[in-house]
Amino acid sequence: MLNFVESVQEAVSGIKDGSTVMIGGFGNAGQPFELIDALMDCGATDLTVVNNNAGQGDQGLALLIKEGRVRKMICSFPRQSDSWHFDARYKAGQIELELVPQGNLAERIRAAGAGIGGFFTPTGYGTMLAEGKETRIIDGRGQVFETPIHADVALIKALKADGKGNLVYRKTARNFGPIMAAAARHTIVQVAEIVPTGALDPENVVTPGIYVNTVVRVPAAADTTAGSTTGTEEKVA
Amino acid sequence: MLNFVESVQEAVSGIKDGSTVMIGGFGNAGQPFELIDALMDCGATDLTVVNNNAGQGDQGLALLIKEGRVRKMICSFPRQSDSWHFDARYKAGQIELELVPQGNLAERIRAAGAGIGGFFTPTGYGTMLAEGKETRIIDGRGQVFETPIHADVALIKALKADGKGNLVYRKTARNFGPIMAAAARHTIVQVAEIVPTGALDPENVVTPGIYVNTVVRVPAAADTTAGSTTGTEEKVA
Amino acid sequence: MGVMESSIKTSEAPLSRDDLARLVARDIAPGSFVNLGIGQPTLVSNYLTEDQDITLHTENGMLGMGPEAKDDEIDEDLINAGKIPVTELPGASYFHHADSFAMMRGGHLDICVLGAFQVSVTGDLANWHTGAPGAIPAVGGAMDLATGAKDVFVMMTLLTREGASKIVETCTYPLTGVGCVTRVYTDKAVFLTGPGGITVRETFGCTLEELQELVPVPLKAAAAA
Amino acid sequence: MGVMESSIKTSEAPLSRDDLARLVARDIAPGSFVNLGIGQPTLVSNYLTEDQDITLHTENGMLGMGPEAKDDEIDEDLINAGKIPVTELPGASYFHHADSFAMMRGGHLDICVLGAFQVSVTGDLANWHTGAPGAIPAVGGAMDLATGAKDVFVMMTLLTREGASKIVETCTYPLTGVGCVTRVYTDKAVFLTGPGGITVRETFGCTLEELQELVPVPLKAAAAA
Repeated sequence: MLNFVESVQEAVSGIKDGSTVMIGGFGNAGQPFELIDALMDCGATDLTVVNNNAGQGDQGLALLIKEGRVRKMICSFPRQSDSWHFDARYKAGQIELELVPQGNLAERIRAAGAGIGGFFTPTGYGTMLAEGKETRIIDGRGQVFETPIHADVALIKALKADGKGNLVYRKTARNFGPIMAAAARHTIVQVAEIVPTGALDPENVVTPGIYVNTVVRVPAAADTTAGSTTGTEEKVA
Repeated sequence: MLNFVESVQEAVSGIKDGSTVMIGGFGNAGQPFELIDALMDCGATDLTVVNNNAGQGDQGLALLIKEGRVRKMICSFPRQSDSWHFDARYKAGQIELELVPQGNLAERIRAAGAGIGGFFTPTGYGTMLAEGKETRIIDGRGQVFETPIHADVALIKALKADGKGNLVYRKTARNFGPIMAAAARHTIVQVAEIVPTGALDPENVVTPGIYVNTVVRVPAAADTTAGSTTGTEEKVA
Repeated sequence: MGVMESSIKTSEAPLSRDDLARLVARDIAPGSFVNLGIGQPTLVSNYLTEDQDITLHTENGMLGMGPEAKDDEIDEDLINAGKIPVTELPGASYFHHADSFAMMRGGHLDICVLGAFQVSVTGDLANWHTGAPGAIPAVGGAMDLATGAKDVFVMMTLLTREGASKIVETCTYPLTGVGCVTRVYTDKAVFLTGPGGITVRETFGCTLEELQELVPVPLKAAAAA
Repeated sequence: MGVMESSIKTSEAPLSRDDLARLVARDIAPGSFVNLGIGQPTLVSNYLTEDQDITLHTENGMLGMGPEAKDDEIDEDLINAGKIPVTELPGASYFHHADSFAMMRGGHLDICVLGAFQVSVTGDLANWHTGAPGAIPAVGGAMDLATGAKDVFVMMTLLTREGASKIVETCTYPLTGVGCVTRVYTDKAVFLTGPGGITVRETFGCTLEELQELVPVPLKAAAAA
């Protein structure tokens, strides 16, 4: 069921200890900062987090890791110049890391949403990231068996939602949003704007409302992430 | 390489005997009728055709089958009230049929475009359509191993192309177009309209031009398939 | 069991196709995402109310399908899985075939309603192929719907024209899916399938004992909700 | 071989990073779809000409990427895989991560240009991880690009700071992909990999014999095109 809530606190209030949480975003684009902050405040711990990275600087996911709330990271690119909180926890053996090539991460998330039990891919074949995994030669190419990544909750950011929960995104902020929305049992979306049902062109909906459970409006901080020059067109309802 | 041609005859002229040809469309929606007629006229034979159906009435794919040009059909729903040409060839043992559940058809086509070597799906498990196929139990569910369907050529129909070959579709005519475009080595598209590069909003492109090789304009017969009330929005370039 | 059986008889006569469609419609929870199969299940859409706010999916690539198109609403680019021209409701969305079937196969539809030749005591479904020699098979999206939806409702007459029960111990027709059916709506009764076998939620125009005489698998009344 | 080697020496000095980027850019066929990796490969974009009509892909979800954004062009929703603000060209398109990587993994990109720690004589690539004890690994899209693109070009200095050849018999660093590299552009030479081993297309500031002294795998001059 779809519901619209008034605050990010309310949006994340159902997240339980031990949950697997997907968090959208690549760089700052599409990162649901306010939802991550609310997850920080709500106290849920022992989390498995799925994100492309493992937190940067002293904010968002990095803080969750610093505070010891993340048991395991599933990601493709944890090490960055400012990933010091992850680095410290990792070197201390206090956080588990499942390192996944970025395309396998995306395809495994997509597989979860699409009901695929597993798939073979050439990516990673013959590398240490395929160690211990089933492999086979298909059409002359070595391939690795990869399994879906499901989640209890997804936290994502979109540009607009309509009354049915249909979503559109903005530029490269789309990134993991659509596939995480489909892979999680409960998808929580922060949007810059909520528009009336009928205001999004059905041809241009990127995430159909069937994949959305909770919507909360978080106005953009400035004019940088939303505004009159958005790339999505609207019909008058 | 992308090229724009003046006629459907020119568009299909490179299709060789023995090719695997994907043909888009579900019902009349999205069927590239003019491209199929041109394929009929160009004489290519011994074809393997991938389509949801196996021809209807006395037109298009049905005529190709009638004339004995199709060696094998890969489809989900061959039998219809007016599929008499397929029925006759099939009963005479003159055409091979690979019957595929519709979702497996779509996912196998998608897998080809996405470089997936094969996948497990619960669809078809325990049925005669899984006979002879590898199966395994994943997370307690029986699943069947399915392989990608590649093609030499795809014939599809879209609403508009821009100068880069980016495509938008119209309503349920979208159906197989995007996934066939990605699965074929050479994708031929008939569009109602060619618009300047920059006239399609980058947020709303459905098939990026990377998947398109040949574009031919075939004006819509009447106002039923294109016109001023289309569902796709345009920016002024 | 006498008391139980009278308590589950909710009409004096077997249900018409329309009455059955109305019953199925009533049983669909508000806000559900639903796929209605071709044929008898399509009737259900006539009885969904606006209050229910049901979103209909059609597997050729659309959510938010409206009623059948009439006259100048007809648009050959807007059809349902049965290739019938339909309409679009506010809040609709279009997507390609792989995305549409991913939606079905990924378990996102709450309910699909399908016709059937046979349903077994363990919820196996046979609805795509008679298996007759020489018959040309055609499967479409039946197997994807049967294995993908959270709940699979079957709508059918209980008996064949020859009077044989379509609820069977083991399907003799080729299977569509294994153990996938959760409810069976028929003109004579509503059956629930589950780990404990088949239970009867209500009967129409017959008692549970009369129903048992028609059906070759053990029936019991469902526990009251 | 004396004649061959002088014929492939095309500059008197080793190439600068910019000269090398210019050379790679010149070698990209018109109309190609290209992904430029983070670091040195990014320089290539400075030398692509409008006539070439190259479309750049960035794996976070875009085709038709334009130059780095400056000043008021900067938009935090429009970045490349290196998280640098970029711009959008006419004819661009956006897509989600699974669609973007499907494009890479499905063999649709004509060329990707990557940096490397090592390339082996059979075209194995090592570019993601030093394998040093305690190093935190990070792979990103490197393996997808290496196995997915039709042609994988490597751009690197031929020698490490310590003077060791990065073209090796067998990679000692953890692999990114097996047998995937088709060309290696270095400051001292352009190498082509193939079933017959490594051939040298041209040298910069050294003869083939001088090059051979630096590289521990057998080199021969490529047949003239």
